[in-house]
Amino acid sequence: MNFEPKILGILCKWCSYAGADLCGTSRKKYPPNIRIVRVMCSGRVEPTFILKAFEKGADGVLICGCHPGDCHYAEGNYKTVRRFPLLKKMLSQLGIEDERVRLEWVSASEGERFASIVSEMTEQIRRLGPFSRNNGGGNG
Amino acid sequence: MSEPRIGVYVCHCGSNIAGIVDVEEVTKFAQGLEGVIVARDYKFMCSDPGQEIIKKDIQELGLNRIVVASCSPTLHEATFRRVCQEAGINPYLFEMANIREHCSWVTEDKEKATEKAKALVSAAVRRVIYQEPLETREVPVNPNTLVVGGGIAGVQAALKIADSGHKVYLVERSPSIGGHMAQLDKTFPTLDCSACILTPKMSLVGSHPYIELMTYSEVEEVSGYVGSFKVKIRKKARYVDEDKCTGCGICQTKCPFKVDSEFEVGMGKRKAIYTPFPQAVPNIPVIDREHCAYFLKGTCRACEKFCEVKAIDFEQVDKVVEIEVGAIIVATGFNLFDPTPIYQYGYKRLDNVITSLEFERLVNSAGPTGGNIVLKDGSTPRSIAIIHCVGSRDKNYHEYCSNVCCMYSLKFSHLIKEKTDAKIYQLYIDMRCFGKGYEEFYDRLSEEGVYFIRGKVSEVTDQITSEEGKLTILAEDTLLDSVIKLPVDMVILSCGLEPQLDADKVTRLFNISRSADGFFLERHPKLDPVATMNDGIFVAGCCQGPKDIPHAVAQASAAAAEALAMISRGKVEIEAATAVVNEELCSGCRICNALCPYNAIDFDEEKKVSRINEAVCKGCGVCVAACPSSAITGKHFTTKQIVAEIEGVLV
Amino acid sequence: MAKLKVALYWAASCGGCEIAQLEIGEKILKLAEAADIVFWPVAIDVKYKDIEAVPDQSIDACLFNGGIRNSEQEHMANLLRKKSKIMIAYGACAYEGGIPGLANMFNRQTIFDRVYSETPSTDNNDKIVPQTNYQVPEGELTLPEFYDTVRTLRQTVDVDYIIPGCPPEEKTTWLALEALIEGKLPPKGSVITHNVKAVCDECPRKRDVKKVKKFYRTFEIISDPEICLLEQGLLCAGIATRGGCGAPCPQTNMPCTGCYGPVEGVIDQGANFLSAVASVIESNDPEEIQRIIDDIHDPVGTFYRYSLPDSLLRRARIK
Amino acid sequence: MRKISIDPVTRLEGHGKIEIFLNDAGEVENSYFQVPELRGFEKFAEGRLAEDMPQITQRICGVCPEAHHMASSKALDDLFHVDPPSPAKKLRELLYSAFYVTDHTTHFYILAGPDFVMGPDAPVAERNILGVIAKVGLELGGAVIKTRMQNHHIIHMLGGRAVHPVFGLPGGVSKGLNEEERKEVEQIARDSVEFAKLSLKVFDDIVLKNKMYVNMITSDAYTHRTYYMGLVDENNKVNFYDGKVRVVDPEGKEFAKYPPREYLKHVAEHVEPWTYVKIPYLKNVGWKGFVDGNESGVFRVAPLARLNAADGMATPLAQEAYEKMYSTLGGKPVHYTLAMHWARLIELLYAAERLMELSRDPEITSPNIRTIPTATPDEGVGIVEAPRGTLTHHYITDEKGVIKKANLIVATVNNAAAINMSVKKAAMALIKPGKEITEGLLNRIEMAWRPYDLCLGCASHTVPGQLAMPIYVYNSEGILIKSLD
Repeated sequence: MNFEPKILGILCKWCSYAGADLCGTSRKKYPPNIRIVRVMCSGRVEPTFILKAFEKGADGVLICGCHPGDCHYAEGNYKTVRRFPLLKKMLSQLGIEDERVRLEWVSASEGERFASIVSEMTEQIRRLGPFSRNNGGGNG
Repeated sequence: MSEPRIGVYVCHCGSNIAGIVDVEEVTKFAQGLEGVIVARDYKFMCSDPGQEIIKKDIQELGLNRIVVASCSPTLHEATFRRVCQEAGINPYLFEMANIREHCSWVTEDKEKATEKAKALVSAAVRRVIYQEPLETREVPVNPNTLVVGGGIAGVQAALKIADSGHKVYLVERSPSIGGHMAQLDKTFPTLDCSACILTPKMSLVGSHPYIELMTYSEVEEVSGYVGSFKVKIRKKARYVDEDKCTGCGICQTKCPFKVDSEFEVGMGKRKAIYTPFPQAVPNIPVIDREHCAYFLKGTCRACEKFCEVKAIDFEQVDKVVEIEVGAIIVATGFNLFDPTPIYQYGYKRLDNVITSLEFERLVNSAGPTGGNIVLKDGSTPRSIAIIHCVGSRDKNYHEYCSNVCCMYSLKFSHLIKEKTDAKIYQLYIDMRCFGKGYEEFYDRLSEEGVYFIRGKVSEVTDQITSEEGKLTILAEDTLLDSVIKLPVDMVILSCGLEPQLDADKVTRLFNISRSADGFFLERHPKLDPVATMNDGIFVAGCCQGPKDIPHAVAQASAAAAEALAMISRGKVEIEAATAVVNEELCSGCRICNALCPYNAIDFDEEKKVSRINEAVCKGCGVCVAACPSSAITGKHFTTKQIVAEIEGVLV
Repeated sequence: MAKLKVALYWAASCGGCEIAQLEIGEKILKLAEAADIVFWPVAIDVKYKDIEAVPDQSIDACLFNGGIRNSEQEHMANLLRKKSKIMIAYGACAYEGGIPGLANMFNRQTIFDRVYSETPSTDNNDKIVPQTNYQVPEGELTLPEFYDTVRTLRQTVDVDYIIPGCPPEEKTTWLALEALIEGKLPPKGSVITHNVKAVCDECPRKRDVKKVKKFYRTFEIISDPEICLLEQGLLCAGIATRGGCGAPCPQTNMPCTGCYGPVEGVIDQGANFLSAVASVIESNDPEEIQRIIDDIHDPVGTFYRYSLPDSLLRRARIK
Repeated sequence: MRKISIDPVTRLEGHGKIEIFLNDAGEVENSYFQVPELRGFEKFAEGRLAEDMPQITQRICGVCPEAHHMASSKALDDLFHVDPPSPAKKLRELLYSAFYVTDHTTHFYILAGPDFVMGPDAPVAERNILGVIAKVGLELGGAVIKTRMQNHHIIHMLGGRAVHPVFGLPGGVSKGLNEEERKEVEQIARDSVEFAKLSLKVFDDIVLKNKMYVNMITSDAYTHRTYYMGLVDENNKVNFYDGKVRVVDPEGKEFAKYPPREYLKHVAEHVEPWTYVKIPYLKNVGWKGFVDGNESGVFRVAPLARLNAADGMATPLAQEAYEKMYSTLGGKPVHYTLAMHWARLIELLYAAERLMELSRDPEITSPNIRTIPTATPDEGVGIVEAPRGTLTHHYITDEKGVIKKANLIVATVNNAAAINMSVKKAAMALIKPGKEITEGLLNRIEMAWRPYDLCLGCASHTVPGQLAMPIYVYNSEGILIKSLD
């Protein structure tokens, strides 16, 4: 089937967004399924953003931040490191597959890496099929 | 919030965007979005005529929000914000959709690229509706500067600033400024005498009207923020009245107690009352309580008896002074790697295995041997091995290259050649002679008949003795690809440079960070090499990473320039997109308190709410995302704005 | 001024809300002066038919408690909305789905399987399950249709006001009724409580900077009665829960479980609670962090105890 | 073919309804008691933390949350293999006794009382608490309100909240009692004992001294010979909080006596397609349909059943009252459904006396109220006597104490079969061809199930005693001809 996943990307301004920019300037191609939103730091990402994305029809969410230790704000991404696993644990409890939500470290120099992450994730989600609030039954 | 009147401008960027994205269609799409008054496309929005279009529309159509769909904001956000400002719209009411780097340049499929561009535009449009005007705030800059560390870097920075007629506090923890450079003999590659070029600078510092020198002092506390730091400095008791002391030195001659001299790295002695070295600045001795007979036994006071100006004061106590400065330059230097743990090299175990710094003193005419290169038994060595990369480029100790060892090792061979006819072996991994005149120096030394052996030394032993030497070096010659045994009389370990042992304490003190190697982290390795993550605090010299004197001096001058730039402007802009606590909603749960990397959040015990010091806040938003009450707003990245953007990209 | 006409109704709830309404005690007389309770199946013998008969908008206010679990409740919600000028969601179940909303982790099939076949005391070899229409020899019996998903009142009909709590504390109930009686209701959509701030604002425990190395379960420790429970490693929802209750649970040495719903303006209570809790984990080492959150065994039941149907995801996905 | 119809009629009402079908002759053919609601706690308990059960499961019923809270806390003690310190157990029982006082008071005066005080034929408008107060006097009315308020206060004091307390934990309780509070409790207990005594006197004066009522109580329309179940202490005395489950047969002989853990050997649940509630019966007798007698597994719970299943009451005054009831009604067991009201008042007295004992217990103010569990949790069963009958909570967890399976047999539900039967029997006795069906008549049918103090808050979630359980009467063509709702 030719299902085109919608993937939300939330990227930190300093490393990952710049990495995605580099990806562009060096004309690396990756699937257009990802839509990028910029935040100052991956530590700004509220779990609400990810849930909101699914509510609004995203099929996957990719969070990118500076590598641990490289955070522009010294430790912002470590807060992400704390929140993300707990959020993932809850999402899996709610039946959301692991592949749909990813956290990756992408530095400003890793345009290549960004492209491959996006391509890989797009394929994985294409295989999973669309996200839907499936209640497994017929009614309500 | 006034009814949004949005203008959307889609850039062709020549064919960069238009070649893939159907800009006309994107423009048509934008036209249909809620709140959009006008949508246009143009060849180059960033060009003057492009900018004119926006200004004209703002004036004629009364637009109050602008979206430009073009390249990455890192390129032109500033440009278009300026355009808005000039046309009378607050720059924060502008939003950019990146349809080049994130779209046309990374996608081949024209249809999908156009779809994506639409999504990005709709996101920007929805977001901009919720954006609010922000004022970039400025704070005044206190014209005084604090320089921490009196090595060559600190000295250089202090002088540069002071010469411009601005006050500098120079704080050094040892009794004299000068740092490691004062211990060196000659300097590579020019071989001019270290003392000769350093001491004039030191005495300048000592006498400079704009420099307040605080030696034997340490920074204890730093508060405030860029432009107005408050710093507490502890002046340790010298037991010598600085105002009375004439520096005659009689006290030192009369003092009956001898102690190993730190300056001579244990190879020479000093008294219990001492100045580290003859050219010390200030030339005022200190009494070292640990070894002073009076402090130990309660008797002696010889120095006091002989001091004509009555400068000795056993009653002196530490003083804590508080100063206010606008900028701080941290130049706390390095620590020489201690090779004792590398057992197989025999340091401290075998006679005549010495460190590079010990050799600097040994070869220094003002040093313990008057500059004679001798073995422990007083005889002159006939062969000397210099082992490179001791503690550097070594997974077990420091992975990084210490930058200077190759060059000072070469310098050593030359100095040895000058004074003895000993055979010299350089055991190196790679020769790194990258600086100006360095390679030439290397060539010159090769001609002087120094043996260069490429290979890492596996062991230094005194078990295999032979005619030619008391020590034997076991190493692999990777060029000959054979194991070699070198009999030598003396082994010099070219130790690497490592962060000061208390560097972590210093990072906490100044709230700056360290890179993986433990040296202080600059804001950007290339474009911002002296600033730190903490505005108004700069780094210079080896505390930021191993470097030779010219680089340390250069960086110090750069740091001085940074500080002076702030001073001469008189004010600094601070982040406008900060976080603020809504006290109407804050329950005082204190979740956010420990999260701020800049300690910008404190708790009001009276009102039981948390508060953010906007002057210190950098707007990372970590606290915003953590607040369970959503009581913290991250300006320009509010939850409303980001959620609107998310809804927008997912249309 | 004419007496107000007030209706009270319950759907998928436990009856605790009715008790809470009775708990206003002597104030009930004040209410009786100002309002005629035209419909209150608990206490007053008025028939549904009468309600269907009254003109639309003729009831001034309806206090509706309980979530929407089946077709009958949905019907009544719509009926009462039609008849009432003001629709008030009373209590956690009507507001957010409440604890019965945790059923959204499953669906009708899995619930029926458990209740009518798997439970060890059940004797049901012929796999009988209740039918919405069933022919007995004497005629037909009907039952309402049981839905897969519990919905909140707001997801079913337009709601004007919310009175939170499981059940609402007496003072909260009265705050709303008084406003109703005196015609001093806040703007439409308001959640009516004494406090817009989180429970911490009302909690007498001492609070400090939060750094948590281990999360404990209520039975694992005897907590210090003076200090913030979260600081002691107990997952107290007070930080993420609207106040107005007076923080009774922390004062009984038990963590708040979040029954008053999100703080004013919060999009998703559970998400905020989760984010805050994770943020104060005192470690930057992924392995250690993983070990620490391994002690949180039921994130959904912890962070969405009362609010799963009202959360952004509303329910678990079932393959 | 006569078509009787009583306004109002609606098919949507009710969280419990009764359907009565007449045959061509106009006699009662059959009747059905339906519970049209389910929330599935047994399912969504899965994945939750065991220790959250006392708070989660009490949302089954906001009328008797304390009962679920206790059953659940006890199941957790068993699950975690932990024995709470004796002060903790006493505190639980203290709160529980206070709850019993409020609950039995509510039922007798506000829900059941009107039938007797005002008489079954009194107009609906008067058949309510206000009517009762008017008749028995404001003083008693005030005492009713006061007793409820005071005992609710005790629940609030210990449990933290008036509805849905939060103090039960595996191994104990979260909050203790200080001396001032204890004094307060003691005072309330004293008042409550007096109130209970007064209530029994009221019953004596108004009911027992009225021939018509006594005849009604002992009439066949309101009689069923069934098994009875209740919790008893080591002396086979009635106990609400703890002990073994005892079952007696219609002759009053002990049929079974078992610890909570063995409940599955004795109780099973039957499923009917026309109601969401399951119908428990005695496994070792078997399901024979909605019939009584020794051969049918149908059993009854709640006050009368508890008294029938026990050998007496553990407190002196209650024991007196107990003996009086049986001597008056001709010995044990008593099969008269309406005697349930009397039994309830005897229990009210017991609860008040027990409250008194506990409030004076030297241990009651001890700070030793928690034992921290150390063993690995696996499986636990907790049984208490809810006012409406034997309440069973059964959990199975993983080694972390996360619920894998849960099973609940809720108090009221135990009477499901009996209620069906009682309604049918009353209907058959009262609805006769050619005889007009008056409201009083239908109220007499209601009186057949009201004694069970039907808590559909538990079965589904109605509040007990309200007229929210409508009665529908259908003719032989299945056409609704009359209803009382």
